Amino acid sequence: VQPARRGKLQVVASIAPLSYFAERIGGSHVSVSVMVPPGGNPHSYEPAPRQMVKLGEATLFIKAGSGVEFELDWMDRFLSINRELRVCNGAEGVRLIPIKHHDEQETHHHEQDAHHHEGYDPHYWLSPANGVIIARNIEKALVLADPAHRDDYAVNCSKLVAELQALDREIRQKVASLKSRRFLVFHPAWGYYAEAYQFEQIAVEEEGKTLTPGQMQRVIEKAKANHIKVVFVSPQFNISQAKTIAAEIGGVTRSVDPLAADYQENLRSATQAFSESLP
Amino acid sequence: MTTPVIECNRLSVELGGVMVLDGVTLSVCKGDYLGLVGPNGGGKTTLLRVILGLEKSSGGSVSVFGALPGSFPERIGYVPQRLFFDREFPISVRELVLMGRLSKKKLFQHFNRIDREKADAALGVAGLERLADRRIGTLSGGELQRTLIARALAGEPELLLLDEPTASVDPQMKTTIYDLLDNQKKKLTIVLVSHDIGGIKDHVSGIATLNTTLYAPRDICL
Amino acid sequence: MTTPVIECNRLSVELGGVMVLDGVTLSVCKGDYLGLVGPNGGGKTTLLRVILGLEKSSGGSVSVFGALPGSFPERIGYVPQRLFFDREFPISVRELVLMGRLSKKKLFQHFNRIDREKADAALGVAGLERLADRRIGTLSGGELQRTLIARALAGEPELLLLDEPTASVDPQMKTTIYDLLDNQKKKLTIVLVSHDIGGIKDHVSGIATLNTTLYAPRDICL
Amino acid sequence: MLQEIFAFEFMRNALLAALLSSVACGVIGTYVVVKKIGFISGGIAHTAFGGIGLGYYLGINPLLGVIPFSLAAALAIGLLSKKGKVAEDTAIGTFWAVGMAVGVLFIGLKPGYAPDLFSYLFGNILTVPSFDLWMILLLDLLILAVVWLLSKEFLAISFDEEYAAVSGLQTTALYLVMLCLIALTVVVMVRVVGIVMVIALLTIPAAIARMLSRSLPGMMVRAVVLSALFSILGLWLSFLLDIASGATIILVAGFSFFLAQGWRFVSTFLRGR
Amino acid sequence: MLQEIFAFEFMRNALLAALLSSVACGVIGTYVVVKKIGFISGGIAHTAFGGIGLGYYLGINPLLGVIPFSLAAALAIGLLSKKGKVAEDTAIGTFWAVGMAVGVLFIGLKPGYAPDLFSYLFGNILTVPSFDLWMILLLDLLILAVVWLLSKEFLAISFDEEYAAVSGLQTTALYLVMLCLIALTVVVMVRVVGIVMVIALLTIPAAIARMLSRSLPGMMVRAVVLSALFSILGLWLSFLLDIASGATIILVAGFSFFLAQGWRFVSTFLRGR
Ligand SMILES: Nc1ncnc2c1ncn2[C@@H]1O[C@H](COP(=O)(O)OP(=O)(O)OP(=O)(O)O)[C@@H](O)[C@H]1O
Ligand SMILES: Nc1ncnc2c1ncn2[C@@H]1O[C@H](COP(=O)(O)OP(=O)(O)OP(=O)(O)O)[C@@H](O)[C@H]1O
Ligand SMILES: [Mg+2]
Ligand SMILES: [Mg+2]
Ligand SMILES: [Zn+2]
Repeated sequence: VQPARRGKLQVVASIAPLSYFAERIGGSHVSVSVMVPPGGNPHSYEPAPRQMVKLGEATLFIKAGSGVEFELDWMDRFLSINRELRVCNGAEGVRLIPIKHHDEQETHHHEQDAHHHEGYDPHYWLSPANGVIIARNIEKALVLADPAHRDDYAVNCSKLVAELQALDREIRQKVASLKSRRFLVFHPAWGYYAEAYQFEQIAVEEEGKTLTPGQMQRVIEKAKANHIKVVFVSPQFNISQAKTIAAEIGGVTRSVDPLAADYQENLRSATQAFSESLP
Repeated sequence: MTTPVIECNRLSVELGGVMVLDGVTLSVCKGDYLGLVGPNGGGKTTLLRVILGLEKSSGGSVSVFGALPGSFPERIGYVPQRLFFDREFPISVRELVLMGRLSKKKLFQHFNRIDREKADAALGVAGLERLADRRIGTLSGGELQRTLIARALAGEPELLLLDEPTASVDPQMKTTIYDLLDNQKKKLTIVLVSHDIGGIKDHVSGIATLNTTLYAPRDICL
Repeated sequence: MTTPVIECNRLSVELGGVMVLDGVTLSVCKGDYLGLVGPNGGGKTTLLRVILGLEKSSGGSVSVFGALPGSFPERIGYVPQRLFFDREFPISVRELVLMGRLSKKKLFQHFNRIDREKADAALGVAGLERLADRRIGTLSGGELQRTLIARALAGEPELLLLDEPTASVDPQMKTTIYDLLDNQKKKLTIVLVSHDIGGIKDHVSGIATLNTTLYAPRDICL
Repeated sequence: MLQEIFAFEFMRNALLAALLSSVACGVIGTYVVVKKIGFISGGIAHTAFGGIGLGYYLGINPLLGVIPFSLAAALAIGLLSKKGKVAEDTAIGTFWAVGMAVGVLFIGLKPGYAPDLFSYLFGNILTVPSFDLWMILLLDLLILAVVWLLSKEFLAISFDEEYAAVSGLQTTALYLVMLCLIALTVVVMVRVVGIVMVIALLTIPAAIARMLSRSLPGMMVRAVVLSALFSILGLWLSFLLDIASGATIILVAGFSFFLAQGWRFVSTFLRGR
Repeated sequence: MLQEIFAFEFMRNALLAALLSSVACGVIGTYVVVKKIGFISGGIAHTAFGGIGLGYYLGINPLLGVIPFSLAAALAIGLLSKKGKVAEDTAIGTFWAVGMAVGVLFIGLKPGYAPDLFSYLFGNILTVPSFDLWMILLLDLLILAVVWLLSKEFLAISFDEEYAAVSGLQTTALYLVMLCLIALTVVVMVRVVGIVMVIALLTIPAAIARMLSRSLPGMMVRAVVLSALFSILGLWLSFLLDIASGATIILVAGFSFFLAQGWRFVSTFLRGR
């Protein structure tokens, strides 16, 4: 146990963007660590003992709560290590959206409704508006866990919320002039972002599933029809498959990160990347 | 008494499209000591395997102790011609011989002192005391052959089926084995497959020649 | 002429902590036909394996054709006592016999018509024509034994090492094999391991008994 | 030092899990090694993915599909290799691939966002819930009971199946029981310690034990002890150096294996002189 | 219909990849099946993960670590099983686990974000880059050349290694060459079509072919043809039904395997009457 962390509220977040919120709101009163290295495949995923020690000492755990891969089953296991742990659900109050099937999007609405409750796009943090909700959720949780510093948390939170709202306006402004509003991603992580700024996200891995020939065909046709020349990929994954798609549409691949730790800066650079890519 | 122990009636067996046994009619009675000879590929091993229930007949009938083959495993001892095994398997000669007692035990029942004693006795008879704790992977050809004989004897069978048990056994042991079988022949019914007609003819009570069909006294019960 | 083909000088071999051969001194000359007998576990197989270079000696020296064991594989044919193989392996009897020509070919060289003819001739000698296209997994014990002999003969060796080649072969084939070896004994040097002393004594030019140590005429070169 | 390590519940759980797993893996690993079906751990774990996919498709807890699916796979592998003359490794490989393919298809059939269902299958020794400890204990007891009751039968079918059949044993049924036991061990252990560690613990300790043993029970005892030693040493090292625990345990075991091989090689070489 | 399918380059590439893979997998699969080392595909692929981890740790292209690592693993597996009297499945299992553990540790040692390194290893038949097609073609040519040159030697060491040694062959060296060829096939194919399909293609076609063949070359030809048939049929079906292509190919192959087994069973049963 490092002395620097003594006396601080120990917080563990399940993904890096959430730790950004916790650090900003908690300020000097909290010590935040990220539980899982992003992109860890369960074949090879292994927390180190020190990480588990941190989890054991933590007072508050912030989970994404939206069905992010490793949280599905690992959460229970983490919680069983430290049963006193308070859990903050970052997604509380967020309107989660199901990823829509390209073809069915307009036509079969009722059918869609029937299975909406089944699966949601978990990447809700990628819109600043949801960022505001996350910030409030985390503030609430920090206050409950450490009422002594409630005022500091409130101040930090309002400051962050103001920044997020500014960021939202900034992005809106930036994309306002774009004519074409469709971008192509390999893994469908940018649905909330797309919804917030009236983009349409075309995903190669529709609903995060293994590719089918029809899927490939639709994506390629759509990309060609929309003169899309960039395939966006997450830096966690090998880009070779995305490169093949890019070759098929005569374009290139570019990296945008749904899990970056510097939340605001990342959204800015992603916006830059999307804007530049559109014809 | 002349209870038939093995009865084959116009038995035929087909393997991989080849008629290996064709119309074999044979009865072996209690106390018989039948020598079974015949050319390579004549079907001797196959006949034993049918009697043991390891191979299905494609025609005719077989009965062993008056029932279908495989009904009374505890009354039969078997010395196979070849053993396919893993040389690195961690099993000692003693344990392998103890396996001969398997048919005497029920499921879940463990081997007890009596089983161990019988196994040790069989080891002694086969002259293997010295090798009892050896891993079977290190045995010589003849030593392995003897171990298989000891295994069959450990089960105290009423019917003993031996498939060329002396093929790679030295002359001294060969005599020992023949003498041993002679000693037991009052209690036992024996079918001995061999190419060593000279060696067995003074011991057996009858010889049948198998070359797809059987050339033998039709009924050799005494 | 009496060129020594095999020379062992106070050879000893230890396997798994056991002295299997101890101070074996032996020379086999060109044209010799040596019968090697001895009890089970006497070390006969081990001696052959040392001569073939499959087993290392722990003392003394061996030379084969004046060189270290393993130097002239193309001049040696070998019939092993046991063959461990996978019964489902897709290989026919003919192909297995063709493998006997392996030592005659260089790396990368393919078998040609001559190799095939020699293999077919060996098949004929062993009486296996009928089975030539059979998968080896379906052979009977004796049929397999013959196949192994045919494989050794296909290589047209100068020195033939046979480890109980007639152990499960029927009497007729046994005679055929002995006659065959007799016919070749002018051209060949033969070491024949057997328990069938009676069977071999009229054929061989000398008999040695191996029981860890060797009991034999010190030098049996003619 | 040790005290410090075990101040944490997760380390206590990890140690307990390691010790309990050693029993299951040592005993079952012995059969896996002598039957030469090391492939089966990966095979069953990946076939189980088909069960996960089915559970997900039916909208039930994906884990409910795992045990029936893997037991069915074990039975099918056993029947294929006994009745169909297919080598075990071929049968296992087929099920591995088919199981995974079925899982992928089921996930594709279900509309909605598809999570990475593999995480249901694979655990980690540092995150063992107390409940799972009870499960392993239960598994251990089951294995010990069955192996004790069927010790002579399992020995007979492992070494010489034909003679076992001649002796009146139901060899196929017994083999299926053995395979089910193996499958159960694999799916339970995979959830607790992860697939890689299961492969390691089923293979390495038993392989070293075989070099030292002349009987199956002896091999089992040695495998259990070795497995426990590797686990404890690995956990301790991983805590000291703050590196992944499962990986450390595996490396300790792998290192010991190479050491044992080297020793064996050197000793035969010296004797062979 | 066919025209429609092949209007897209990715489908043309997938078909070409499937056909080219069939050659490599059929030939190499034959050795894998007769040597009973089906385990090796999974083993090499996962050992290669260690190489990926090392490459990542060193900050070079992770793929550079794969081929040396997997060839080294093949050599080590071969030496262990030849010189060390370890059964192949045990040697492979050990390397599987150790390779993965090494990869995990390297990832853990490097600070920062750990990407999903598995995605470097596993491809998908629908996203085969044209460049990779050339690679498989090269692999095919290499395999055919080596297997043609060494056909009698490979047959000898596969069937009766002792006699091969007596005949003056360098059996260990030859076996290592064979294993390296297998390892190369696995790592190249895994990148192109994914691990599951490699396991399936190395196992299933060769296993069916063995039932129908009396010689190794005959088995190879049949395995290649079957593998190609399954791939084409699977691709076509997956296009028709719009389901995952790799999974469909595997299911077609698996279904054919069960059909062949069933037919064999029924036919022996009928004859056995
Ligand atoms: N790895 C080993 N460890 C210990 N002893 C061994 C090993 N290998 C062989 N032996 C022993 O060496 C002795 C000689 O074996 P070998 O096979 O040479 O005998 P043999 O004369 O051919 O006998 P047989 O007539 O039965 O074939 C046997 O007693 C055998 O048990
Ligand atoms: N699966 C099979 N397919 C085709 N033929 C077979 C099969 N199994 C056995 N055979 C043939 O059946 C015949 C009888 O075999 P069997 O083993 O009964 O002979 P055997 O009399 O014991 O001969 P040996 O004295 O050589 O041991 C042999 O010709 C053998 O090749
Ligand atoms: Mg026979
Ligand atoms: Mg011998
Ligand atoms: Zn995601």
